Amino acid sequence: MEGKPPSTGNHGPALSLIGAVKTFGEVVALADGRVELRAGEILALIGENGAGKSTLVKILAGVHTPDSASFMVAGESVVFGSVADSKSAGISIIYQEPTLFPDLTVAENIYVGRQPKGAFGLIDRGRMRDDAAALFARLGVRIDPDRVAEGLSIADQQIIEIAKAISMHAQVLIMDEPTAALSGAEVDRLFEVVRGLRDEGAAIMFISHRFEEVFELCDRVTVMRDGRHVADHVTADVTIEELVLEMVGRDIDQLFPKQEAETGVVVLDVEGISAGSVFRDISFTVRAGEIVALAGLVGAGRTEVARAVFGIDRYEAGEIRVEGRALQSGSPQEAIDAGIAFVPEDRRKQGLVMEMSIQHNITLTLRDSLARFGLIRRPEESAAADDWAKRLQVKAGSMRHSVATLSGGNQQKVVLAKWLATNPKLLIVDEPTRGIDVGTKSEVHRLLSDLAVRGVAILMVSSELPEVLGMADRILVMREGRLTAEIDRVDATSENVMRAATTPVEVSVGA
Amino acid sequence: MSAQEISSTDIEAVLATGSRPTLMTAVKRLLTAREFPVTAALVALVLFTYANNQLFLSRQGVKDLLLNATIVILLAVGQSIVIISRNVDLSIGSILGLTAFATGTLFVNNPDIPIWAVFVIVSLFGALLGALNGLLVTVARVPALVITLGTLYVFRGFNNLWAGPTQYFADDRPDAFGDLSVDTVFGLPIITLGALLVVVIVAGFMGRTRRGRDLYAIGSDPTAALLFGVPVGRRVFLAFAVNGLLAGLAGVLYASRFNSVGATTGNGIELDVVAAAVVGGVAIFGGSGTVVGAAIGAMLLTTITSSLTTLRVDKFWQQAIVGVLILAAIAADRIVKLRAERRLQTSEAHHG
Amino acid sequence: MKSSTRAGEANHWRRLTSLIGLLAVLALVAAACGSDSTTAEPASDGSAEDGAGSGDSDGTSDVNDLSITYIPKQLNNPYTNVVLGGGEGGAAEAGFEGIAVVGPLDASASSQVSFINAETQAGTDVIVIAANDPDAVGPALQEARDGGAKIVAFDSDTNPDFRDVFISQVVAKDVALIQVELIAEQIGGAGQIAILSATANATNQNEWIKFIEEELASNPDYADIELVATVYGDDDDTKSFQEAQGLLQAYPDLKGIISPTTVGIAATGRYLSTSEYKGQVALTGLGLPNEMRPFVKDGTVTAFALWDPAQLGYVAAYAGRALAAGEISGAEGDTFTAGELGERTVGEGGIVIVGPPTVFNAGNIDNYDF
Amino acid sequence: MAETIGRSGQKADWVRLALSRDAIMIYAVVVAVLFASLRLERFASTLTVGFLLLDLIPVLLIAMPMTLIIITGEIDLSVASIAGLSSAMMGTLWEDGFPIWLVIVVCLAIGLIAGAVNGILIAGLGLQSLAVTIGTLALYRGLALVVIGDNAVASFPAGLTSFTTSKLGNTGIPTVMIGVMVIVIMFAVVLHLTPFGRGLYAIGSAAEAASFVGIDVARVKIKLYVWCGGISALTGIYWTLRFSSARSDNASGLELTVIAAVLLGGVSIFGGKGSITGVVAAVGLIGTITYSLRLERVSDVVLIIVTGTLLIVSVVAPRIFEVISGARHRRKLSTQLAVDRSAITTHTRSTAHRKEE
Repeated sequence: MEGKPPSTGNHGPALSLIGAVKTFGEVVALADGRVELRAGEILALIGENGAGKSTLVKILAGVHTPDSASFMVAGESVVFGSVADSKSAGISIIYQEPTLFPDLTVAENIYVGRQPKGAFGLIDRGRMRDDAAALFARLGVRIDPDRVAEGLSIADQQIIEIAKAISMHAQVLIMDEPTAALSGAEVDRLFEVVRGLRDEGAAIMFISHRFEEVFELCDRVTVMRDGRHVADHVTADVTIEELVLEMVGRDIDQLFPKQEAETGVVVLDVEGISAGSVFRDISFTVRAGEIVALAGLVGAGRTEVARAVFGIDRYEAGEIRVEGRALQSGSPQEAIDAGIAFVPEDRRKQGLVMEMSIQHNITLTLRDSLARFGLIRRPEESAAADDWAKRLQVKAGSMRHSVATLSGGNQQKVVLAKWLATNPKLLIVDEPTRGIDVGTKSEVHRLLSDLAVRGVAILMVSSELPEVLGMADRILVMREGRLTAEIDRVDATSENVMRAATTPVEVSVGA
Repeated sequence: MSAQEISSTDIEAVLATGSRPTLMTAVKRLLTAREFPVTAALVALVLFTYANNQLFLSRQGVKDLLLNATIVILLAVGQSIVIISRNVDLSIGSILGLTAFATGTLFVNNPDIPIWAVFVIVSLFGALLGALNGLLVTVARVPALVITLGTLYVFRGFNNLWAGPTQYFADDRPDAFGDLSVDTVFGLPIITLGALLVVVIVAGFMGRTRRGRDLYAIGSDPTAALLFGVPVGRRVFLAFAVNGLLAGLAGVLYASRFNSVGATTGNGIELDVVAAAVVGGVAIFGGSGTVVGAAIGAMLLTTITSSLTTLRVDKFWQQAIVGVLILAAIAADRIVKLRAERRLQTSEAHHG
Repeated sequence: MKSSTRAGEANHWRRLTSLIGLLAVLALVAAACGSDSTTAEPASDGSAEDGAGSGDSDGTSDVNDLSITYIPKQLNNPYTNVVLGGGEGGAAEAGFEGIAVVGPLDASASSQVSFINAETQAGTDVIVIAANDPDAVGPALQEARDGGAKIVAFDSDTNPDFRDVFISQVVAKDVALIQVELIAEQIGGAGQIAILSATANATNQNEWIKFIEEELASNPDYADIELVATVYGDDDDTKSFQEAQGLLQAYPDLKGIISPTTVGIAATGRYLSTSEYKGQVALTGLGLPNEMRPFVKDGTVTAFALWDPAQLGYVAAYAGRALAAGEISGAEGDTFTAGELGERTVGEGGIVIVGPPTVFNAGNIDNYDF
Repeated sequence: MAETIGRSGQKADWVRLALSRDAIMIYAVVVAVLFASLRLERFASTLTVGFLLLDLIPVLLIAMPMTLIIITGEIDLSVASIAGLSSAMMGTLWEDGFPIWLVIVVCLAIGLIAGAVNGILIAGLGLQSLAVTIGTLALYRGLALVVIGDNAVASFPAGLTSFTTSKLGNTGIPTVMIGVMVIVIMFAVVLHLTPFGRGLYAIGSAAEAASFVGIDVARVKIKLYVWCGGISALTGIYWTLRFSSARSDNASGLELTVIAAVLLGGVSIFGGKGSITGVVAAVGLIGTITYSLRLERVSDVVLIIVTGTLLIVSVVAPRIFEVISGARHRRKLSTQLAVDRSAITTHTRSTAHRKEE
């Protein structure tokens, strides 16, 4: 550990893990994990995808037992055989994807395995409910402790996860990308709560891909790369560029290499579509060579509009035309036939068939065109898959391996390959760089930009403001199911986008 | 389970005062409980049959209804524990057969054996068979449907091997044992009272103990349960073992109630038992439903047979009606769920 | 790159174990086959001995290595077991070299076919079968006959086209009459009665029921007896039990039940003896004395009937012997000697009657053990 | 990195093929047949071929659509009841004097309708297939009882019934086997070679991802259930003619046999995995074992124990080995890594980074 940074807490580390090794079969997930958390301090853990962060978190959580490690909690050497061991050591984890039980009530979700007991050792439901209500009151949120978790927004689910951590009086709180699915205001509220916990003496580890959050919230930062610990810094003493260099091990030339593209004819023409209370009266166009971003808070209806355009969801009123031809509502096949491609937000569930081979994933969109007399031509299929994998530089052992063996970034490339193979006129990308590493992120951005130059119309849904500002020719802002602003690239600032996303403004939206 | 029903004003009231839900919400809760449709169907069926034939609810009639339901209730309660944990046990009929025959064997080979000892030994035997299922499912981490389909065959094979053509009859067993399913207390047969006690205990276990709630958590989301530190393997194992135990108990009661036990006892009952749990509102993919619902479901399915006979409905229609009932139960459950979802969506949209 | 290849190998190893596992199971099967062929031998030894002991059957000395296989409706059924016990004894006495019993574990219509096929292939000389369905086994039996086998139906007949003789318990009408007689006696000659049968397709049951109905309709002595329902317990203990229950509830004035099947009568007996209907509702039919003894003793049942099931199997063995030896062809009027039971004659339609039914009651039931 | 794909990939393919689940099932069948032929004197005969295949046909037929359905992550327990219903209809209509071709057409139509009802309830209304088909299992069998009651109809045209058991020359192979093979090949082609089949795997492992590439998941599933209903009805017709007996309880209990065979054939109950080859081999294996035991007059008790054990072993054995070998690899690797690590700390950190994934 180079240059011991000044400690904000006044005693030894609350948790330290040194020399952690973890392998899965032949895959080395963690070769030298090292992390040190101190009470009253927030540590950021950053690294590309596949750097070993999640494995490290799972070791701290007791999900995985390291093959070897020196592991101390509160000054005592520990070995976790199970999640329960980790919990009883005062470690609480908030995972990237909230892990609530949809059928259980909110209160029970908070107290699973620790429900307060009453008479005869039976669970005291009343007390459990009251305790949960008290927790929410403390966090200043309104969630009914008695409702089932199914159907809660992601933000509410994160709040419940935090309430759970608080209720456990956790000495160590680890948050694995808690903000990935949150909107700005929700992030602010989360940070407030986290700072409060820190001030009460908790040791907190915060994992994020968003540098601005790291700098805003964290006291120190630990960088990992390829399963190894790379460096520790005090946040105030380091710059984004330095961190990126350490994470990637090489220079990233440009984060958002936006090229100027010539805009052509109107490819997508959306006219006054509505779907219940989800979105209302949405009209916009996307031209060839143009990147249009749909911005707004999570839950504003952006993804829903994108899904409706692609035919996944139905809409009631209005019309969607591609190159002047009207599309039928609710038919993805027709959208695909019309030349639309869709890279969905949830890669694992919507973008890929995880158990299928890389090859078959890529050719999934081509399955009909690769067939002759109704039968898929195998050699042509391999050729097409190899070609697209090469074009997008997918790094894989064998095209026949399951796509689950790839890193997040490479998986996203497979999704893109799959869709680009259809030679689309309009590419819809929903959170194209969520949860992928910095290196691949810039590759994806360059790719989108290239496509625009080649005349593809691109509709991008993104929660990352820098991405929106950096990539889009035009920004459409949504709020509560309505379009509230249309801002040109030259006029766009984070302020006016955020204002349109958060406050009701009288903006007339022209097509 | 019915929290969706509570309007936002109720939420605020609860939050503000921290008080228990009001009478109104309690009534709403009752009406939207998963057990409500099946209970209503049962009540309607019984009343309708009674209106047509008063004998249906005579002393003997009630006793018969209860006795018929008793064994299926025990099996359905056990099965629902397993289903709630997102598993299934198809070997239940074979376990029932083995344990019923074990009961007969015990009495024949040890005429002086105390009855309670038989209950204990055979229930433990059932638990052992259930534990074997649990072990295979949890240790080998393979789907319960495949494993228990396998043990369905294996257990049945061993039952045939063990029993051969031997059957034990009612008079091979002490009269006091047979009387358990004859004598009544306050008009309720003793074994039914026993089964009710089991339902209460298991309902308490599933609803009000941490282990029981863990099973719901596992069924709701097994991955989350693992991340949560719920000892998934141990809990699922427990579910199978308890299911086996209850099947063993049902086996003993079967021997008390029916005339003969032999190689074919319990064949083919597994799907009826799963059907009873499903009709009683236990979601086939785990996480929700209650054992009380399953018990009522079992009661409904056994009652419908008696009721159709009593009503002199052509017996050929009976099975078809049972089928329609099962379909209606799952469709009703789905509709309730869809409506609740829609309500949630709109309410969320309103709150922004 | 390397790692993935190695992971692949691990996968192969995993598959190799499946192979080993499968082979282990196959070995188990092999062991099962092996063990059985050894157990089959002592049985035929025994038969040879017995055949020598009872050397009084004169005409059969020229055919000495005949084989006989019994295919009952279902294995592991107590009634069947008594029948088969008689059959195996008879076959040994009649001098069969190879004696086997095979059959399904469930009594479904089609389940007997593959057993018949296997016997056809084994070149069994005599197949004795109690058909679950008179027609379903037909084509398979025909194939067996084409291969030279003699077919003896017993207990439950096949379609007459497919067998040489049928060894019937008794004259079907006698069985029906005796049951009507018993029930009339027990209910005092008037009132509602019902029938609880086995499966809806059972040939023998349906024939008896037909005769019972005819007798009730035609005999003026039974004018006051009304047959209100026929229900089917499928020869399943639980089902029969509940059908009995349903009958009593649906027909509150029911005076008596006839159950012409051993499973049905025992289940009904059990229900009656544990309910308030005990002593109120009469029960008779065809039952095994060992199963019915407690119900006769406790007063639930006054009297019931049955032939000696063992004789069915016994006579079937001798009939098979005579057919295989070419002594009889199954035509009406043929006669053969059925061991200690003496001479039997093939009646109309190739039916051989074994003997009159016995009525069992509290006075004589302890004299029987089957 | 990319250039290594081809060569090492090819070699791995060869090994993988030889040790694939399908291949293992085929070895097992070959071993079982060889063993039976050598050990049982009567096994190696054309009679065996005939009887064995006739017995296999119902399971083999229904296993085809069942494989596809299970690959999409669903299940159909009502198949045997549909077969029973079509058998019952066949008996009733024939007795009522309808021409046999019309009877067969109507029975097939009823199967298709029954399948469509399953499909609509499952894919249309989004109900769970396990629960729905337990319901229709009771319903269709119940309707069979309603249709034919306690009758058994046996008077089918002799030409037709003898055709179902007739053999091709003296090969012992049943004539109907030609039709069955056509159906099997059709299903194999559909599953393994067509875009539709590819879609089934996608639906089974990720239904949402499948719908995002334009697959109409509900329609595909309904289609499968309709096929399944049709094939089940066809099986019911075959059953009726082969045993020349139309009864309400025909083929009862067949559903579990079929599912056991499909699962033994390596189809994952969770969907997304499996092949027709494996399933056909599994049906063959069960059939061979069954028939061998019958020939040796071994009680069916042994048969059901063996069937159950096979099923369990086929899923548990690989898993147990996985655990053992996993532990061994881990031990080996961690010692190796410990050496690596000490080497690396003396090195600079800017070692060229390797991506393990």
